[in-house]
Amino acid sequence: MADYLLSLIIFFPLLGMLFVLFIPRDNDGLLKGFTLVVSLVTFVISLPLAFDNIFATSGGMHYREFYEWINIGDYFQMNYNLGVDGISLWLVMLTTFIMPVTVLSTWKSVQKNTKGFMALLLLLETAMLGAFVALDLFLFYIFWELMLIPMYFLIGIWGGKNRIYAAVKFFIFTAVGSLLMLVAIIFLYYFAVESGVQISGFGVHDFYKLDLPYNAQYWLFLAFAFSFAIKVPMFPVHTWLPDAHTEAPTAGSVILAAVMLKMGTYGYVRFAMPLFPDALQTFIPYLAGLSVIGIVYGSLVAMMQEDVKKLVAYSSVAHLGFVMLGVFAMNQQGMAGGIIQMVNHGISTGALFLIVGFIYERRHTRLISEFGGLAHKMPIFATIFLIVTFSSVGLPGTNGFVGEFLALVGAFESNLRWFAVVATSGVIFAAVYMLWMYQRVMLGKVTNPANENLKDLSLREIAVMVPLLLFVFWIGVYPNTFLDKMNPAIEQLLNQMNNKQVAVVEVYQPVVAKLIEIK
Amino acid sequence: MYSNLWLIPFFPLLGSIINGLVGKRIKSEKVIGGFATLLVFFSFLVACQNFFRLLGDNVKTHEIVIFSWMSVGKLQVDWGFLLDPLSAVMILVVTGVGTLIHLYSIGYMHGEEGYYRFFSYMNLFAFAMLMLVLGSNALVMFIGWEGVGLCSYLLIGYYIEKQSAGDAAKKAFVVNRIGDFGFLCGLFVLYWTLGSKGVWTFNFVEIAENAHLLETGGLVVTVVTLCFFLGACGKSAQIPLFTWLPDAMEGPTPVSALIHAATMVTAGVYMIGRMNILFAMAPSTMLTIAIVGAATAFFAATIGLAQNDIKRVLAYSTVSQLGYMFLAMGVGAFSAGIFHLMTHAFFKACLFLGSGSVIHGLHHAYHHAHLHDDPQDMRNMGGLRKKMPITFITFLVSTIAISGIPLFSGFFSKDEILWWSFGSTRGHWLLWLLGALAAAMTAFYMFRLVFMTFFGEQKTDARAKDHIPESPLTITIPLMVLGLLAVIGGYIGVPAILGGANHFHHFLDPVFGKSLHLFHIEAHGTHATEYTLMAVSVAVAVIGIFVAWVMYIKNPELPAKFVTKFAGAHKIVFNKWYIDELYDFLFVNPCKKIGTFFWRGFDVKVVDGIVNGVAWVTRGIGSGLKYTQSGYLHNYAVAMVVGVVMIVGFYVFG
Amino acid sequence: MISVHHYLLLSAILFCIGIFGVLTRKNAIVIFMCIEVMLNSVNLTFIALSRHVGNMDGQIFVFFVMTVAAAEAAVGLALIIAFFKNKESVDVDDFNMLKW
Amino acid sequence: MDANLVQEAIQNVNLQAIMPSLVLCVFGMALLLVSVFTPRGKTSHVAWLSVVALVITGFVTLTAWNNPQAGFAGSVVLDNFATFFSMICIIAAALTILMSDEYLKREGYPVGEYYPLILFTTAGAMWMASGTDLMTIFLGLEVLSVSLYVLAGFFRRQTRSNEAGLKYFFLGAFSTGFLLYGVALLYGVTGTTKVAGIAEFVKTMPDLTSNLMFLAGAGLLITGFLFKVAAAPFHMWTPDVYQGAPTPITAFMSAGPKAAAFAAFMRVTIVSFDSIQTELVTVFWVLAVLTMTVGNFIALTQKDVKRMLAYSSISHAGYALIGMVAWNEVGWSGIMFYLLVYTFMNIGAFAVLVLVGKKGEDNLTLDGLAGMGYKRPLMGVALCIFLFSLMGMPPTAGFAAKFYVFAGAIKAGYIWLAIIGVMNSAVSLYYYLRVMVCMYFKDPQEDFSWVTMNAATTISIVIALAGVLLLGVLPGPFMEMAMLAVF
Repeated sequence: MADYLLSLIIFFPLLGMLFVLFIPRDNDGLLKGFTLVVSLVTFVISLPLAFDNIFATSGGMHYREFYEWINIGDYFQMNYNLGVDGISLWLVMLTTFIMPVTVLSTWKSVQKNTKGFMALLLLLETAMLGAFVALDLFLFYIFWELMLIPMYFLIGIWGGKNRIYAAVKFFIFTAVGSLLMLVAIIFLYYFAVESGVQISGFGVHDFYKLDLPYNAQYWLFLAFAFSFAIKVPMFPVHTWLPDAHTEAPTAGSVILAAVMLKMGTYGYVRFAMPLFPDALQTFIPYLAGLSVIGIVYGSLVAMMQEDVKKLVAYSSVAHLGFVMLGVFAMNQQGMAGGIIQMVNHGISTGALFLIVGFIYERRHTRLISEFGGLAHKMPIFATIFLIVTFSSVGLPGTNGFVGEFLALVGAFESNLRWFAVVATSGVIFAAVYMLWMYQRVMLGKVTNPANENLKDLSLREIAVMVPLLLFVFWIGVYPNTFLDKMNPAIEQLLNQMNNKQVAVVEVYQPVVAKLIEIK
Repeated sequence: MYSNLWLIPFFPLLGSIINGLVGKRIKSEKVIGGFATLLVFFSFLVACQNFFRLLGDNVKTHEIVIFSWMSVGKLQVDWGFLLDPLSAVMILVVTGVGTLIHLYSIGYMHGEEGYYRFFSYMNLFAFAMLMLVLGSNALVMFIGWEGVGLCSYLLIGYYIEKQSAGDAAKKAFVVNRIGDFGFLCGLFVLYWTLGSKGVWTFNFVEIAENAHLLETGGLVVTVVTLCFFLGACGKSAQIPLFTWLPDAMEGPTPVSALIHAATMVTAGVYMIGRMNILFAMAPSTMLTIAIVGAATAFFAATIGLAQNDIKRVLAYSTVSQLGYMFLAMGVGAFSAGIFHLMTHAFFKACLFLGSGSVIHGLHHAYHHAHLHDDPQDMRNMGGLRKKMPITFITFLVSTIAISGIPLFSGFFSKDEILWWSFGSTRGHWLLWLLGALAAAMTAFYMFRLVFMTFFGEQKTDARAKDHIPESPLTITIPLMVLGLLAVIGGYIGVPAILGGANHFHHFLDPVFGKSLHLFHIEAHGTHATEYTLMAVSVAVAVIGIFVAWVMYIKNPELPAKFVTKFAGAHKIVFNKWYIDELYDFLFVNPCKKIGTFFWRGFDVKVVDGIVNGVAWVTRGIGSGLKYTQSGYLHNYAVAMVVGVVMIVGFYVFG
Repeated sequence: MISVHHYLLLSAILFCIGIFGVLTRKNAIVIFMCIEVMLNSVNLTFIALSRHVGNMDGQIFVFFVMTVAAAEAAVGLALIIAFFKNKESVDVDDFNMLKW
Repeated sequence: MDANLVQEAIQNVNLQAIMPSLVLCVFGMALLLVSVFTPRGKTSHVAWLSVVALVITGFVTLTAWNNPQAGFAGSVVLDNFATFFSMICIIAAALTILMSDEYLKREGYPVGEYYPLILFTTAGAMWMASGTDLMTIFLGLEVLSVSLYVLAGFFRRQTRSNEAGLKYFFLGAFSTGFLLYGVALLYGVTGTTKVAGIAEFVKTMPDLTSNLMFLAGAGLLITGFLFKVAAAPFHMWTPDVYQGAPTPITAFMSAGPKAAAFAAFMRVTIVSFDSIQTELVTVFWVLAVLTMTVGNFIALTQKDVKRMLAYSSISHAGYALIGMVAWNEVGWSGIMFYLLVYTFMNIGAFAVLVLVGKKGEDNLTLDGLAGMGYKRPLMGVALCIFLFSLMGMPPTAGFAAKFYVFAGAIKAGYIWLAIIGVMNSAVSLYYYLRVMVCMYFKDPQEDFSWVTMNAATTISIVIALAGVLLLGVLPGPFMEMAMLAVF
């Protein structure tokens, strides 16, 4: 069982999707129910990972699966190479966890083409899970790009008014970055081949062992970093995000925020940083600078938004700035903070998008000015919204604090101290924009007659939110459940990055020269 | 031994959760309020038990770890509680005053919408405050620190329909967050500096033990303490972050009493006390604190002179009194500061509750007469002492206490502070002077309040004035208890010069003694000086009272004349020195402008401009190129020939 | 003495005339003739070179070229006729429905 | 005459080497006769018989895998290379024929000659792939071209089709002139028209690389091939002809003949011109960039889907040319794999268009496709997959193919070319996405009620779909085959 567990987790949703295709298209309930069951089962299948104590003791890859996939002698080799460690573990869990929640949230909001919606959701889940556990760069790239397809349709078909622009922008923006990364991946492979290092396919662990000369690292890192930066998204390549988020249907926004953005940060942790440690040293100040700018910039822009969803989208930019800052701190605390903040952001921002979805379903508008005084009409909603707001603001005791705190501690310990000081000011801005929004939406008198008859959350909607709230407090109060299992992996990653000798430039320079002859 | 410590914060948390979840279903207000009060009272009992146990214990510092919170490499943070004399005093104050105010709220909040919500929040507040004072490391303290901020937000904004309440709540939280920013920065710098010397810790005990690793008076310790002080400023409403506290009076009065007078706002003082060793190591920070404290005491008092809203007067008075406490901390009178914190908790809570009682009565009367006058405006009051005798007496007692009249609690604590500010090795006579002036003003405006409210003729609308009742027992019992405490609370800390043993000081010695001793902080001077100063401070208080009596009882038209004569000064003071407007101008509006610019200017125009521009240019090139495809055979043939010529030419001549 | 170069030069000139004709003439038939000129110049080249290098491959090639040219003529004329039926024109400037 | 000589001559002939095309031609001629006796409109059986012919040919061709046959004194070789390309052409032809029958009936030309013509074209293409003498290559090219001229102008009452046929004919003949002139010059220098002979000759005479006649000949010859593969600036016939020709023929042209042209092009350049590879590669570099860019940029502005796909096919030729620039086994086998994949995905896309087109096909514009994804969900999904494959999105075959070609370029050190290539793919995303925007994100304007599914077209779509997915998920064996097919 354990031998195939990862494959099972990845492909179970795909299997489910195939079945969905055979359900009659007008049987709305069955479609949604079946999809819910599939996503729940996927979650259950993935639970053994979360309970496996091996992650707490060993930082390496577990649940390895390795099959030869494409093998054309010296020219090419790619493998079906999967594995999960303490870092990807929680992202996998986040994905499998957030999916049932998402499906449940579509009950009322998705009415047209349910079949397509559900099929795409499940396809998306497979792609996301695959990207998190792939250890072969080629395989990773396949899942990475595959993610774009369902999301493109989710935004484009079920999105808002400006959905076409948003969908196309999302697709092309992210694809441009990944295409450059593709060139870098191929280059890396042939570098390995030419330099005679023993490799099996595009296995990332083999590439870790490469001693790349600095000049090669420099460009390769740029290509990887650019691609991931778009996905994160980091300032200034973030502008696809507000559009995509705003136009996407609730479920799409939730998945986009909760999981897909994590791909970028995960990509840094797993690929861009450990593969090119020397170049990383050069770029850390710039990237950390961009992260910090992202925090302040995202917050300031979020503050002025008139659309709730756009506000949350910009707040994502700020939150992911914390993640990146923590990761770039390159120490245990920062890294752990970054990773747990990824999970946190998934939960909090996911919840925020669900919340926006709830009111959008009721009022079909997201303009802040349309609301006001909802707390009267929807007390349960108000409470949940409040908790999520404060989780997003990073109140101690909720998850947001743990992540931000660890990331900032890490940054302070590293030589990103001054960046960290500026980043810390983000806690002020977060309070400003979130509370201001909460006030304008929820507090005050009901001024708009359209809001008079709003119904409070239904049982189903509460059921959607409760699991998220549970984790808000769980991670806030006892993050050790998660930290314990991620620590060994982080330690191993850092050791590997720090112990790696500075590349012997002379030895491998000819290989680079051979590969980059100016022609 | 002290393993039941966790029960102290746990009870209110339990109450908060239960009331929050099922309170809505419970129809009986008594059950809700009674339950909440009872849980805080349980906490109080546990606190008492632990306090007395500590009294009899030789070891004065106890740390109880519940479980590990975060553990990442060398960063280890526990859910841990610390019981030492300082936190023992604090838990007593918090649970004791807290219980009374909960009890008071049962009656005061009668009939309000969301009754259960109120008590849930109040209990949550008690929980957070107890976490703050009990936390054994800076992070658990920070939970409480932010938690009280959260509850403050919730309770200030309790009247969700009121726009001003929402604004005030948000302002409170955001300003607090500015302070928290400082707190966090200080914490990080401290953690990193100590860590680089081999001690990675957030634990207070360990910090205190290893503080010697830092250079006394050095840059690091100064920066750290200044950062912490910024945090304290935010929480305790000191210059420049005091503006939220007066606005916070939008909340229900018990909230003002509990949070914005007795407990939360004193968290900053407590925090300085908790880390006294670090502060003692940074004389320049201490000086800053003293100056800020004195200035706040003075400055807030000036504003208090001219306010007409009963709660606002009290609010500025609180700011001013907090200034005193900071002055005390700044000159090294740590135990005096905590002492004043405690006495202030008694009399200020009593004052707020008293004002609440008045408001409650007036509100009742107005409601009865279907009027919409402002029940908080003192110009609508007057002569209430007959209508509300209990309220009046307790209020008067507390006012006397705050004015620093001998034999009342405020006298002992305030006097000790003034003495230290003059005579301490870290004091200065100018600090004393500011403090004394503030004391005079305090006496003046507090008595102005008493005179306007309880004396003179009744200025309440005729239709309402006969319907002002005395408040019910749930309200008056806390008033009486607090009034009593306001009188006698000072006797545990009677200074030696007045023949007392200053038990309070000795009790706290395990916490503060070390730093006082190590850094030679002491107040020295002759008895004569001390007596003189005492006399002076009493004298100015009496003068203040006298002036108030002249202006508001003897000669009620005097204030108006005064106002016209010094119109400019009055306007400035009345409008709180235009600080809010200044902040709007300096920070709020620029932030909004920058935000808008970033969004509409940078994001939309520049970044998206480039993105869309690239797309536009690409399409443009395409549209241009497509006309090469003219449809004419000749053009195609020409293109081919050109291609052939180029290629062959390249081969042949290239 | 007429050397192989003369033949080559002549055929090159013929080839260029053919190209020039294709580029300038408007009548489809004339253009087709110009293409035939090009092909025939190639044939001339082949024959001259065949003689020059001394094997028969070039001459065989010419047979194939001639055959192919005949086939092309059949197909080409058929296409021109079909077009003429529809448009009543053999002017190449008239077939520009498809463009851009 | 000496009996031994005759014996030797007969052995030299070795019909095995041309067996596939022989089978095809025999079938073609037989079907031509059959179609004479077939009443107008009853041509289905001719179509099916052609498919049978192609299947048989396919099996015959496959017997030559790893069993190379040379014939006609070495002017024809049926090696792995030829087999691979022949298979591409056979697949292309079969898929085309499957989608044609209903189409011809709808458009009002249900005549039987159509199918033999496709078979002849295929036979010509196979000759091109297996020709090792410029003479056989030329013959194959002309057999292919002459049939295609007819097919492009097949709708003889339709001006558009006439125009396509004529333009193709004139420009094709024109380019043939250049090609022949090049052959003649090469013959003059080397004294042979055999590909291997030229290579041999060049090897012995290293200073040939500065021989004007040789270089000019090589240049002209290559030009002729570049016309057929539609590389810029010889691409200009493509959009017009593709747009005007009957849709199945367009599909066929973009896959089969293009593959054949690449086959001959590769064989000639790689074998004969190895010594001047530096110059060649430089030109290919420029042409590849130019071709990709022109194709993609103009495609951005197209409203007619057929014409858009024509421009897209130009850009794909550009991607394939990257493999030539790489000048290594990965690049070459990359081209072969690319063309195989392209056959499936492009013909698949056209097959869907055939199905949803109205008579006259005026509705094959972006607006005409609005909402098609909802009205014909299965067809919509299929078209989407083909388009994603054309974009190069994993896990479709298009991605594997692009990956392969770019890998060749990077292996050879052409990082910049690879970057330009991927950036071009990024540009291409836009117009492919736009089709999907119309299909799914816009509300239907047409009612699509005339679309009747028919078995044959559906089969071709399904086969193409299977190919695209199979080659995308398990490209290994096919890449390996391509690798083995490189000589």
